[in-house]
Amino acid sequence: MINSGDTAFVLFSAALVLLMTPGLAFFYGGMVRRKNVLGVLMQCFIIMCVLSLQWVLFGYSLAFSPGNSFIGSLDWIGLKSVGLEPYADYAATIPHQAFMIFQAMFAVITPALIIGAFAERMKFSAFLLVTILWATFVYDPIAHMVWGVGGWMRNFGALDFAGGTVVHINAGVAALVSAVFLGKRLNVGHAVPPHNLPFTVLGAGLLWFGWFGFNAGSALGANGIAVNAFVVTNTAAAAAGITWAVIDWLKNGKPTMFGTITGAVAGLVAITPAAGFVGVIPAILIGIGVSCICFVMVTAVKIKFGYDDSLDAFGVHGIGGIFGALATGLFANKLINPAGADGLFLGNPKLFLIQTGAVLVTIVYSLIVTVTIFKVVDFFVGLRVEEKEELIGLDLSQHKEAAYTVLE
Amino acid sequence: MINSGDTAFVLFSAALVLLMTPGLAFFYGGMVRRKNVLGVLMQCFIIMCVLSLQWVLFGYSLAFSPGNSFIGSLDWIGLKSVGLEPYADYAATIPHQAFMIFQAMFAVITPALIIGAFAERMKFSAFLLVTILWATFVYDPIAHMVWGVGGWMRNFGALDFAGGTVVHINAGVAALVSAVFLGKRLNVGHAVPPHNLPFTVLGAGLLWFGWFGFNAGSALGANGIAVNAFVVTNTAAAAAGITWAVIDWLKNGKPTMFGTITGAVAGLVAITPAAGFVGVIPAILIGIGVSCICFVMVTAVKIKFGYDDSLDAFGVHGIGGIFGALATGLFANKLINPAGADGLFLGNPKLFLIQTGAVLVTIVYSLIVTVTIFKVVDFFVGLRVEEKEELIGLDLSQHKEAAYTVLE
Amino acid sequence: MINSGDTAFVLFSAALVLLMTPGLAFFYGGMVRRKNVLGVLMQCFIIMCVLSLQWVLFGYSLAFSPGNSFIGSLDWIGLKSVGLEPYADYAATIPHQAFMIFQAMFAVITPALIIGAFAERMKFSAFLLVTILWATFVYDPIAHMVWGVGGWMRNFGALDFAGGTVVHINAGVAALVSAVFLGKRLNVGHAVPPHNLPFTVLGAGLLWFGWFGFNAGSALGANGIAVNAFVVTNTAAAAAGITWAVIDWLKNGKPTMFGTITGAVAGLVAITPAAGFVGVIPAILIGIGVSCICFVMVTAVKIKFGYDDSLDAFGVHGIGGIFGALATGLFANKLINPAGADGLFLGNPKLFLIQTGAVLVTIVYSLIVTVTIFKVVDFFVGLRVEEKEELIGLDLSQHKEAAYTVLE
Amino acid sequence: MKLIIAIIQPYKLEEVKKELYKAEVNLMTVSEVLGHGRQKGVTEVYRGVKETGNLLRKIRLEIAVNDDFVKKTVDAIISGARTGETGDGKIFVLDLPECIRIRTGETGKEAIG
Amino acid sequence: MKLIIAIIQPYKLEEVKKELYKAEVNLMTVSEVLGHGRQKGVTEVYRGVKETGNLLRKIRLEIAVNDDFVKKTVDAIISGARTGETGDGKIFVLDLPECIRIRTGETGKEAIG
Amino acid sequence: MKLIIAIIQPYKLEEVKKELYKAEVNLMTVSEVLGHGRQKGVTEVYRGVKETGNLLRKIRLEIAVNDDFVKKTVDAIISGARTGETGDGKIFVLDLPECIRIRTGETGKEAIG
Ligand SMILES: Nc1ncnc2c1ncn2[C@@H]1O[C@H](COP(=O)(O)OP(=O)(O)O)[C@@H](O)[C@H]1O
Ligand SMILES: Nc1ncnc2c1ncn2[C@@H]1O[C@H](COP(=O)(O)OP(=O)(O)O)[C@@H](O)[C@H]1O
Ligand SMILES: Nc1ncnc2c1ncn2[C@@H]1O[C@H](COP(=O)(O)OP(=O)(O)O)[C@@H](O)[C@H]1O
Repeated sequence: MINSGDTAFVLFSAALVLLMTPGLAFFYGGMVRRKNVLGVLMQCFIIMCVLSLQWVLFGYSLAFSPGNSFIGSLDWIGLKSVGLEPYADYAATIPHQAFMIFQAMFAVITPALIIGAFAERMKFSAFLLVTILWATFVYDPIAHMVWGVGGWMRNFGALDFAGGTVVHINAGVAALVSAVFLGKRLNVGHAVPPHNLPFTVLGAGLLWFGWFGFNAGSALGANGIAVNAFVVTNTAAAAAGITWAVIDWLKNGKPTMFGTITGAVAGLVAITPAAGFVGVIPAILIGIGVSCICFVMVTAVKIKFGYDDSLDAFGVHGIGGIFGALATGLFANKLINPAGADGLFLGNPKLFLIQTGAVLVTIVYSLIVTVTIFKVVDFFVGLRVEEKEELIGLDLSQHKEAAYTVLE
Repeated sequence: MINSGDTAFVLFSAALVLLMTPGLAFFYGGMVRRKNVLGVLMQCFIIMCVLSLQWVLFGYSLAFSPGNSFIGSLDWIGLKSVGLEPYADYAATIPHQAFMIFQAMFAVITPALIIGAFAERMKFSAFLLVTILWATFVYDPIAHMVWGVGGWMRNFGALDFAGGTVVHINAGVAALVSAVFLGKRLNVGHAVPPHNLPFTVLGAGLLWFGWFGFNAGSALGANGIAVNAFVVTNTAAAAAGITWAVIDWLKNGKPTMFGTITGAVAGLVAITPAAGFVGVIPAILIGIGVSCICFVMVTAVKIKFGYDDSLDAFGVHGIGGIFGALATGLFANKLINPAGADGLFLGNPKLFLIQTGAVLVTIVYSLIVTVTIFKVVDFFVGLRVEEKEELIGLDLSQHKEAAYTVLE
Repeated sequence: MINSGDTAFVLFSAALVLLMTPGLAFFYGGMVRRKNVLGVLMQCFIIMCVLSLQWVLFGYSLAFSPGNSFIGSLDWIGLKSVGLEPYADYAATIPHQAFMIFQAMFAVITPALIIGAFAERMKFSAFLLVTILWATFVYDPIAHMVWGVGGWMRNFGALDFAGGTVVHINAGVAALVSAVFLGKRLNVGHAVPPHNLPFTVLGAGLLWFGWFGFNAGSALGANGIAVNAFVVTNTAAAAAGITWAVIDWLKNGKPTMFGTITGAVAGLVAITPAAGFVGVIPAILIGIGVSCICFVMVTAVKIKFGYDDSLDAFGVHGIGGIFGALATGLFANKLINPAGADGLFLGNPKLFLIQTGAVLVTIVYSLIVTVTIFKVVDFFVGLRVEEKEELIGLDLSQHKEAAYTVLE
Repeated sequence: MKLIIAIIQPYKLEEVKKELYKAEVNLMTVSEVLGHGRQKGVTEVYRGVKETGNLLRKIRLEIAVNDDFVKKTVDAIISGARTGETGDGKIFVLDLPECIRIRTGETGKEAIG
Repeated sequence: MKLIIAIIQPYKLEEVKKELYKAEVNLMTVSEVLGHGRQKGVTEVYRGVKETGNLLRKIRLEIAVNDDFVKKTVDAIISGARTGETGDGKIFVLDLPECIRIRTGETGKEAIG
Repeated sequence: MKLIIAIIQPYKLEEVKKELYKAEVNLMTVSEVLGHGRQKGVTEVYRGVKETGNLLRKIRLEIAVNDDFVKKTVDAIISGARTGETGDGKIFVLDLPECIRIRTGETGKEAIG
């Protein structure tokens, strides 16, 4: 039976998650150099378009229609059989298409996250090909395995409330692959000052806001689990934001705006898989933990290994997602969500092992298929813009536009 | 009986539609030259204020109170009799004032759309007068004819789910009139580079987000029709965005950010009248079609005829609205919405004729009354700023403010 | 019994109120000089983090747990006993945590409002200390007295629908104290041109949008009161926006963008305590009145007395809040809300006296405790940055970051 | 050779450019500056408070020309920029002993045009 | 006549202007530039990583004066801009053979003030 | 002493700086300008309509040097900035009669470096 409260809830959650992609565009767009800002915005925006179509045409079918344990069937292409009645296996109180469109927004933002790693140097055509292939051969299958009816990780008992593995680890691993494949940007030292840090802050604000739709919406109804997810989402973001500020303060003498929002986003990432299974104290611990780890990743590990993850898509989303998925295995609590499981700290080491397994499988799968995709696209189109194009900037060289005028 | 889910849904939809006006302000504001950005923002913002008041004072009564078949009565001025009980002729499950405030947001954004046509050169006082007169003598009657109890187009069987005729054609025609009346801007060639394209992208993002409230909210309840409207809105925007990017790529060598968001907005416009009556495949076709047509309008027709529709309010909203209203006559499907009708492609040519009739009537009505209004205001106040004021820019000359400082 | 419509409504209202803090960050951030914009954004953002934690750890308990008539107990620290079942004394149809997180957003934005008064010159460490102490010793007790079970102002019959006293007067008084304590900024004349007025407009747009959550959400359910609050919120903002524009026009020759949004925000402030108790005509009067008074405050009184309330936190929020709280005593109407009371204009002078009493008590309490806090923090840490740091700007001196780059 | 620096009203840039093209002066470098001169600033209003900024937006042109082009250039600037009101700006003419075209390494007269 | 170009710390602009007014030098053109000098940049921190920018924000003043005003002007700039720390900036003095007021067409001494 | 003004392509700034450092020229002032030269602008496209801007972004360098550094400096700029395509820019060399270091009051040769 359709419940109007739940339907309103899921539709607005979908709207909020949609807004996260423009939010991400500004979060990332503010960070790059002025000559590349449209490059980033355009990649985010075109993903909104391309993936929205891919999803209704065949992506949703691949990910969610009952298929085998690895991938869905093609029975639902073009939304055939996906109507306005509930589909109880996913959500019994809202129209099936409401579930579908909520999931669409996840399919949109996940490849957009990867942009952070190859920003400022990737060819637009190559980017587009990679994105479509990646959505189809990485995102859709992983979504099916973790969330789809019959998916083996789902049956295996892995918990991923709102997309820690499917979204963040998945995208994070792809980000690392792309950074390695594309190589370093030209003329770039360790830190590239954001050309417009307020834009990045705006993006962070929109992400925080939208994340309520992402996590609470994943309860698929306006119920207690949704409320819990909402509360811990806010709490983890807050804890992680402060933590990064404090680390900055101790290590570099002052707390920074850029650090604080980086921390907050890391906290949002880490709580994502756990949001429906843990309470507020674990949320604080997860927030604190993820900022510490991500700080080390982006200030030390990245520099040590020398890959150029331009905007830390791997360092924040990949690592944050891994941390969150494992933390779910530690802190999950059946008192919060009877449909979940107890974690290690409640005496159930099995969940932690399952989570570790799910993380590893996702990493390995994403790694192998992403590498293949990059190899293929590199071979046929080439991944990187010409040196002169890169120096001039992607805005002019890839899109024949300038972001800002100089006079009046 | 008031349903809390539906009420929550309509209130948040109203909030989303309210946000579209600041969204539009940034969409338009980013496009103009730096010296005119406040001019645009101010016009959008003052419309939020003036029309919100006009609506509660008498606009809602003119548009929606039971009057004759052309216009409502004055029975509901000052919201007299418009209370917190449902008014079943409009929406049986939400307080009457919820319907009223949802509609208020439409009354606000419609005149704001017109701003795009006369941007960068209209006197603020003249603008204000035109706006108030236009809202009263064009918007309110058209809204009544199409949506009001007793309105003749409503009775005639014309379908306009969320405002294709009332909002977009209406505003688009007024836009064309204003562009012709005001004449060309000084020192302006074919393309004026946006002073801050990221602002325009931000605006487009907020518009896309808000449009869910606009279209899905028009179902006036969190039900299947709302879900359908939500899904096709997203789909049409996506299809239109890609289409424009592809045309740009083919014709001008590169896909552009500005083109992509223009396409997306055109798609949102075109799906508006159809959102409650068509499925996802027609939505894709509507998206593709509207981008093709609008591309031709803004790159060829406008230049050919030489009117200066500064930000393409007519070229995108007017044309997109006409296309969408006609497309509704082609694709409408009773399987989606039993309260609707079947379109030409489902064997019912009558609907297409009705839609064509409604479009023509709206165009003619809007044209005649808008021309009259412009003539009157021109006579009494003059429409255009002085040449020197225009060269200096509207920010300083009309508002004594500068948008940005140069030093610290 | 949990109602899904109400729960969806309150959760989204909470999300909207959360968004108000980034909105405020941009509203304020656009106003300051370019060298201080991150200073403002950072203060807003860190408050989102710190107060979110304070609230779940002990703030909510101090404010809302049943304690004595002045302050709550520590029974609910760490959200102990604050679960997913309704707590009927506050809201019978939503999970208790939903009420808690909705209130959390109020606790976040209130201290953020104060930032406007000491912007551009306060030490970050001192700011942080002041904020935490103020939230604990001013906000939490006042919230308890006005809204908490057993709170004496609540029992006394004072009406504060959505936070006129608790949020705006409270913060406004603290703002005045901080402006006086910190003294004037260096090298600053009467008016400091905003470095990025479009950012301020963006902030105003987000505030208006978020305020629907603030005021309508305070009905704690998707019901008639919520609809009424939504409608009058929009109306008062509109009336106040126009009023300021008109005053500007008459007094300074042109209506200004900055003035219009200042007015709109003043209107939103003033309607806050009244939103659940008055209808649309009083809302218009409140909007008109508050803009007149605030205009005088920021253009004459502030200059006369010579305190440097940088961004008019006191002049708009403090004065607007006082005006709104008193206006509630004038216009409140039991026909709108039977749980309220009739005001002076409906023949009940008692309510006006009660409101006046509540205002005075809030002012006195906030004044005394805020002064104490500033004295203590000044003694231990010092409030103001060094002269050279102030001249260089807070971005570089307090956060080692620049908001914008100059080249590419 | 001379280096001509002109400070003009921003809204006169288009006209000055037109006049310069007419005079066959096509090469120039333009930047945005703030000027403090005799012109009283426009009164701006921020939150109801008037502010008379004393640094006003101006455009700065830098044009290197051969000696026989100096007069033409100056006249073109004047005829494009003059309104007769204070704030129209100034033209400064400096000696330019050497000029080099980076692309070719040409110097002097050849390089300038 | 001379054209005086001064590069100063941005946060010293107000004081320099004050000193110049005292010296009765009221006309000037100001712009924002980036300077590379002996001054070591402030260390900025982005996402926890330190960055020592080597181009620092500076203000550039351009002031055309009659010969008898040169010393006054230079002294005024120095007394407004000096902190004694590296980064205080430089003053360059160029010969200015000609100066024209666009509004009136006046040249030379009359035009400059 | 000479004041060297160079207009270069923005994307060549890094290389020019490198070459200047090699030539031991470390002090300079940089700003963003728009240039109108022989170079045809990139064609930009806005809403499907092509626009060939005629004012292109350039970087302006201002470097004061002692006479014996002039050649070195010019050569360094050329070797960093040259691509051989139009738009590479120009170098202007002006006489610089006087230079003062604000911090110390030093003048002339001492002040410049
Ligand atoms: N002596 C000067 N040195 C530098 N710049 C000057 C000088 N005189 C004028 N300017 C520039 O020219 C602009 C216009 O000067 P102003 O005195 O306002 O107008 P007018 O030349 O018409 O009297 C000023 O804003 C300033 O930028
Ligand atoms: N030789 C020069 N040519 C051009 N600009 C210079 C030169 N020397 C200094 N500057 C400018 O002056 C600024 C201050 O110089 P710096 O060496 O840091 O300080 P100081 O003059 O106190 O030693 C530099 O950032 C640069 O903009
Ligand atoms: N005579 C000139 N006066 C001032 N600026 C000039 C002059 N000639 C060239 N420039 C500047 O140099 C830039 C490059 O010049 P351009 O003619 O495009 O290239 P090239 O020098 O390679 O032929 C121009 O954009 C302009 O900023």
